Amino acid sequence: MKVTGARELPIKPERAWELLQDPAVLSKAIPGCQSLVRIGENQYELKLKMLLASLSGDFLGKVTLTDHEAPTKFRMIVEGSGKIGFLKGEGVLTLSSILQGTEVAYDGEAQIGGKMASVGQRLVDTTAKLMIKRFFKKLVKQGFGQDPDVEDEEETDDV
Amino acid sequence: MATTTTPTTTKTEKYVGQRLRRREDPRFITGTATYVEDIKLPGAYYAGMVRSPHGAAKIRSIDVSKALARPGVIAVYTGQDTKNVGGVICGADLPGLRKPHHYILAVDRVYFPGHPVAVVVATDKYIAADAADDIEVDYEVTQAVTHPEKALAPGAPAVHPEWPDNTAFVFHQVGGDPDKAFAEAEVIVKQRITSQRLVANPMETRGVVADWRAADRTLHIHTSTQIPHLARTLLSIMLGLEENRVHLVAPMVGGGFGCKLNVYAEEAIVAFVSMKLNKPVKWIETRRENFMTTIQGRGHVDYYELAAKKDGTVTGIKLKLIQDLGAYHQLLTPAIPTLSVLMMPGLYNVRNIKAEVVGVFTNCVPTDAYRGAGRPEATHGIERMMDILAAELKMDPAELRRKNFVGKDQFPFATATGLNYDSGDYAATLDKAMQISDYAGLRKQQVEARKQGRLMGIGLSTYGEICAMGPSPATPAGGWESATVRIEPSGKVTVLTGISPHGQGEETTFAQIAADELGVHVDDITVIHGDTAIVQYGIGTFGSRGTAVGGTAVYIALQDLKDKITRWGAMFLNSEDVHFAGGVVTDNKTGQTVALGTIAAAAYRAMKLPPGMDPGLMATKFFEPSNFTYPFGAHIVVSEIDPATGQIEIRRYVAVDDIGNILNPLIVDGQLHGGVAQGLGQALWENAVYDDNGQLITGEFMDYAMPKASTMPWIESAHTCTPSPVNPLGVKGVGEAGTIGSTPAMVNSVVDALSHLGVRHIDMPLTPEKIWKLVSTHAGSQAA
Amino acid sequence: MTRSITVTINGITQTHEVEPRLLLIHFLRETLSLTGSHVGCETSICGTCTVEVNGKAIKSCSMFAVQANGANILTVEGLAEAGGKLHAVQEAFWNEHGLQCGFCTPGMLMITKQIIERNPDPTDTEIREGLDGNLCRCTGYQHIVNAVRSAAKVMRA
Amino acid sequence: MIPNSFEYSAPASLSEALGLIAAGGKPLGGGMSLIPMMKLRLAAPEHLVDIGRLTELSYIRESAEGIHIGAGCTHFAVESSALLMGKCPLIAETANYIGDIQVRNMGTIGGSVAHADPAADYPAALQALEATIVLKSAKKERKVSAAKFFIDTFTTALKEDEIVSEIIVPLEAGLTGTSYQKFLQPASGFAIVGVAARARREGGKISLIRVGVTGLSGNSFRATKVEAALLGSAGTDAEVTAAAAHATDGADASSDLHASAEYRAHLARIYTARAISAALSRTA
Repeated sequence: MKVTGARELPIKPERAWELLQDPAVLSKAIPGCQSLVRIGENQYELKLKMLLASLSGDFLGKVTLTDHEAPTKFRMIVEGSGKIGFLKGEGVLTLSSILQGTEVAYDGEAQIGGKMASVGQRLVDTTAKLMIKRFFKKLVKQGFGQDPDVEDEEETDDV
Repeated sequence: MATTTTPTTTKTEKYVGQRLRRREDPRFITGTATYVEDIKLPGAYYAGMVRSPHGAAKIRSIDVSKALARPGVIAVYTGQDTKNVGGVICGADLPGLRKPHHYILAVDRVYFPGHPVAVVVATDKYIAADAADDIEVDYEVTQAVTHPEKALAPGAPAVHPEWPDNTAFVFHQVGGDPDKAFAEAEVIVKQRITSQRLVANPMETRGVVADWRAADRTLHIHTSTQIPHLARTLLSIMLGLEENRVHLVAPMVGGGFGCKLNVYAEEAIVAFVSMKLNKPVKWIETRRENFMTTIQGRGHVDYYELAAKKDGTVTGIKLKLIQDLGAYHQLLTPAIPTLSVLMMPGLYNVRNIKAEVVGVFTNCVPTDAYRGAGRPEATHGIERMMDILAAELKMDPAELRRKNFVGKDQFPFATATGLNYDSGDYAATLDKAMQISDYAGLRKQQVEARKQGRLMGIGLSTYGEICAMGPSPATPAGGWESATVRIEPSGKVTVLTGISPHGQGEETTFAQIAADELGVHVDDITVIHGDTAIVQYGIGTFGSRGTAVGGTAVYIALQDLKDKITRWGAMFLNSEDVHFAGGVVTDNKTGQTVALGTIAAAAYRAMKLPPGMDPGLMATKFFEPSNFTYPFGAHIVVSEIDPATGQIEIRRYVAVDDIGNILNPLIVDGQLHGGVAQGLGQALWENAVYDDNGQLITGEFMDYAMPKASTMPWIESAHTCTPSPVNPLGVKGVGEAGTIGSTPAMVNSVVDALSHLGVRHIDMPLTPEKIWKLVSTHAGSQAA
Repeated sequence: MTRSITVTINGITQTHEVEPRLLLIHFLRETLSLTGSHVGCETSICGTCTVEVNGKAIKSCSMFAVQANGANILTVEGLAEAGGKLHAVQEAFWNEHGLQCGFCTPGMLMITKQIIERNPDPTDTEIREGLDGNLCRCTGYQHIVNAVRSAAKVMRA
Repeated sequence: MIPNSFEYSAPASLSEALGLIAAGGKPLGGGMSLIPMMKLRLAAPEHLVDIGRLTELSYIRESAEGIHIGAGCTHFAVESSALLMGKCPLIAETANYIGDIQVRNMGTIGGSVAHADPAADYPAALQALEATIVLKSAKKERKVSAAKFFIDTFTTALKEDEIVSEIIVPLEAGLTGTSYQKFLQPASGFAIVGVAARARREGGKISLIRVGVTGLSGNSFRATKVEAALLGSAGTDAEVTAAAAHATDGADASSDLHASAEYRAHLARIYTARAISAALSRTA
């Protein structure tokens, strides 16, 4: 499935690039990431616990950053497999400077397989979009030195 | 001589032809029918399969240690343990056919998603499920290929590395002089027509209970199958057992539709486990497993060409048929598309045909017989092409068909594909369907509707089919059928049939036949099937053969028996001038009678025997049909499309079917309705979709749309009757008719609704989105 | 860890120890050997497992046995009267040939009873919508619709 | 087919339940979303707290504030409630579109709302009704508007220790007309799109218009641009169609096997128009 889109980040492109290359930052930005351990040049072993409402699954896989054209373009590959199936997301991220900070455009493919694929078709698209949203949100928070795991106290209380 | 017995009820009214409610139903409506999953054997273990999540991968290693450590787990076996068990058997053959060895558990590679790689055995199914999750398989994933045309493209991944072109066979058939027909054609129309993969989806999935009794060296198997005897033969070969030491039972079977006309790896795996452990073992397929690992139907990409004269006379048909076989051959896989070729001309007198069938391996579960098996695809092809030709010639599609029909005085009719159509009056069914639907009135309505901007379609199919499978030379495992009729000492009657009904109602229809022939009450007849230890060898239920072949076997066994009864009666009445009717033998001169019950008692008591007669009253007959039968019909679908959404509404469904004589109209209606539902399912909703990475993405009822009560139209059903000369019952078979006739009628209706916009063809399923896109892109291009 | 549950099934009250994860359908089929209700899928679509819990038709594959603690359950085995007299819905399915392979039938009977109890004179459209939680692969539903209509008529009388 | 093992509690009271949930238990309502996921082992909660049995959560009653629907009410209870049919028919009509009889007999409004499936039916109605969702934890109770409750795919304002305890829908004056229109996914019966509309006309002009959309994207939403376009208009077919074109403004339409993003968006516009027209036809 195609995954394309763009997000505006309120940080400068150099900073965004830095954050996107930093495994410590990535480990806190990738939704559900339990650990990210370097296994080679720009390659990390990924332990993921995906949690989405009642759905949960542990995945073991890797994150690869490649085809760097610093500081504007690189390819990110996230793959993992577990009991509920396997997933792979691969895409090129292009950073450009805009008035508000940085625009990160992404263009890639997401695949799922195994049990998730045969029962969760209708949710792949919305879930992928949700994960991307969460990823950038957590990335930006780190750019501002905030704890990405602390949820915003959104004004949801009407009383 | 003993003459005092309980008199058997006699009856003169005919049962055949009556809408008799089914005699087998009480067990189903009270929840007491026994299906495989209902069989509980003391001490039985439960097996669970570990399956590949990948379409194509090498197996690097399998770690079973965690599963074995789990309390309640008895054993785990992998492909290394079972590799000496015989492979899954393909019964079909074609010249040059490539047959991959189909291990019952994958050994070093997996070839389709769901491919079993290990079996866990536990004390109950909950533990088996836990243990299956414990098993770690390390795969090296390779690129899968799931579409047959992509598999044929140069550089495509090889499903079986030994055959890089992914081609299992190429089959040619030519009749007449097609090249000349096309060279001389005044009109040629061409179309690529696909027939998507479908999942048979009987409501009962597959299941096996195997019980190896070491002391008796006998394997007892209950399995959900349409072919108990063939399954026993094939399993005994796979397991290396003597056939007479395998006792196989098809208990109540919750639907088959062709997908249980097979012998699967799991049946052998479960038997293997039982033999290893000396314990009964049960395995019940989940729906998810059923989607992934039970054979699927259809899977065609067809390239059609029709040659015709300007007056509409069709002179030639060319077909290139690309069959998606899946990763292996199941029992009949490669034979199915050859049935499509036989069916190519449909009901039309076309003398020149040319077909090329390419069987292609893909990383999908094998295709095989699914309701209609090859014939729905062919019928869809020719019926679509007739509409395309009609549009090209600006002829009414009904007129074009009528012009090309084989005439009713041309039977028996030898087709260009080598068949010999038995009997028919094709124009009569079309006339009747047109009359019931008020075809002329509908066409007027359509003109009005178009003026209002509404999209109304009238679609018809005049279909034919090849049924009553079939003469043995044309059927891979033999096409005869067997029956034993036994009159018990009490005069009650037991019928043992070699077919294996699983919803078709032969416990009723065969009792109707027997009751009429013997002149006894239908409740005096018991029909038994499915148990290889009780019933003589038989072939099974598929290919619309149950009544036409199996029923005929019963009928001829009854004739044999009637002869014996008459001879007994003659002895009793001390007369040679006697006849048997209405349950009694009557002396034609004196009018004296002797009842069947009296004769039966005497036949077993055997104080005195008629000359040359053995004791007992039983006959076993094997019926070998001389030909297939060829039912046909005309279906008309009136549809209306919501131009804003592409949603299709079926306004009317008219089906006129000629299936020869009808034994029980109630049961026949039910068969037709069910067939139509499956045919509409293909036309409108059902689709087994594999993505390019080898994943089946419509793997549950959540995404694979089945016909539902609210989506099915009311079916207006009627008949014409041209009895088949092939069997003495004059029946043709009804199991597949509805499925074959309905699909093209539905598609033709929707294409017709859009034809004024220039739409000529739409591939199935006709999803609202597809229709909406066509309406949006063709809007404003209104032709007429 | 098992839990003790007490249920009344087809009029008989009984207590059993069950694992919390035991599905009601397996409790009925395996523990109680009431094998009339079937399993046809795992996604709550097919309805072959339909039984009544406290007068409501539910899919017993999508309920844990522990959730039924204290409940009154009716399965297909409890439809006919003790003397064997069939329920109107059973008779109707038999008369109208509302079944072929019979696998979906127990669920169909239970939902039919519910449809008619809630709407004694349903239209064909209401019948069809009422049946949408139950799949049948054999009949094309037409004879089932006839059966529901005919059972409703008998039950109204 | 077989779920993983878990611990099960059947608390006797809501406060006991909230205590167990605060300690990490996962609430189980009717189970219509959760149990199928557990059977496929896509979900494996360790501790289920059965709140489906609590009569405390099963009520439909009227107050000055609106109609209070206890979270434990089944969809059947909602669709067949005389009170709702009389004074808030939109929610009853919407409930009738959910799943099938068996699912409606078992599934609860609280469970469905908390689950926040992007294709669920209720959210469209709750958005159009400007309903209030009452959330309860062992510590406190708070109220959140539907607009703020539904955040994204399976993501809501619920905190880990909270449950949905009640839905409050408005008492509709007799002048209001409502309608829910749904385009069904043919296999699962989920909404490909579902649109709920609520309208009032006074002096020939639309004086109130609310439109809730579900299925189109990752979360339900109120189509405020459509509302703004129609407010004060006469609500002619042409006006409705023109306004409905804004139903997809700003929405990131989802795509799946059953409907591409383009088609889904198109359906959302068509169904928005249909829902509004139907609602208008029901205004006094």
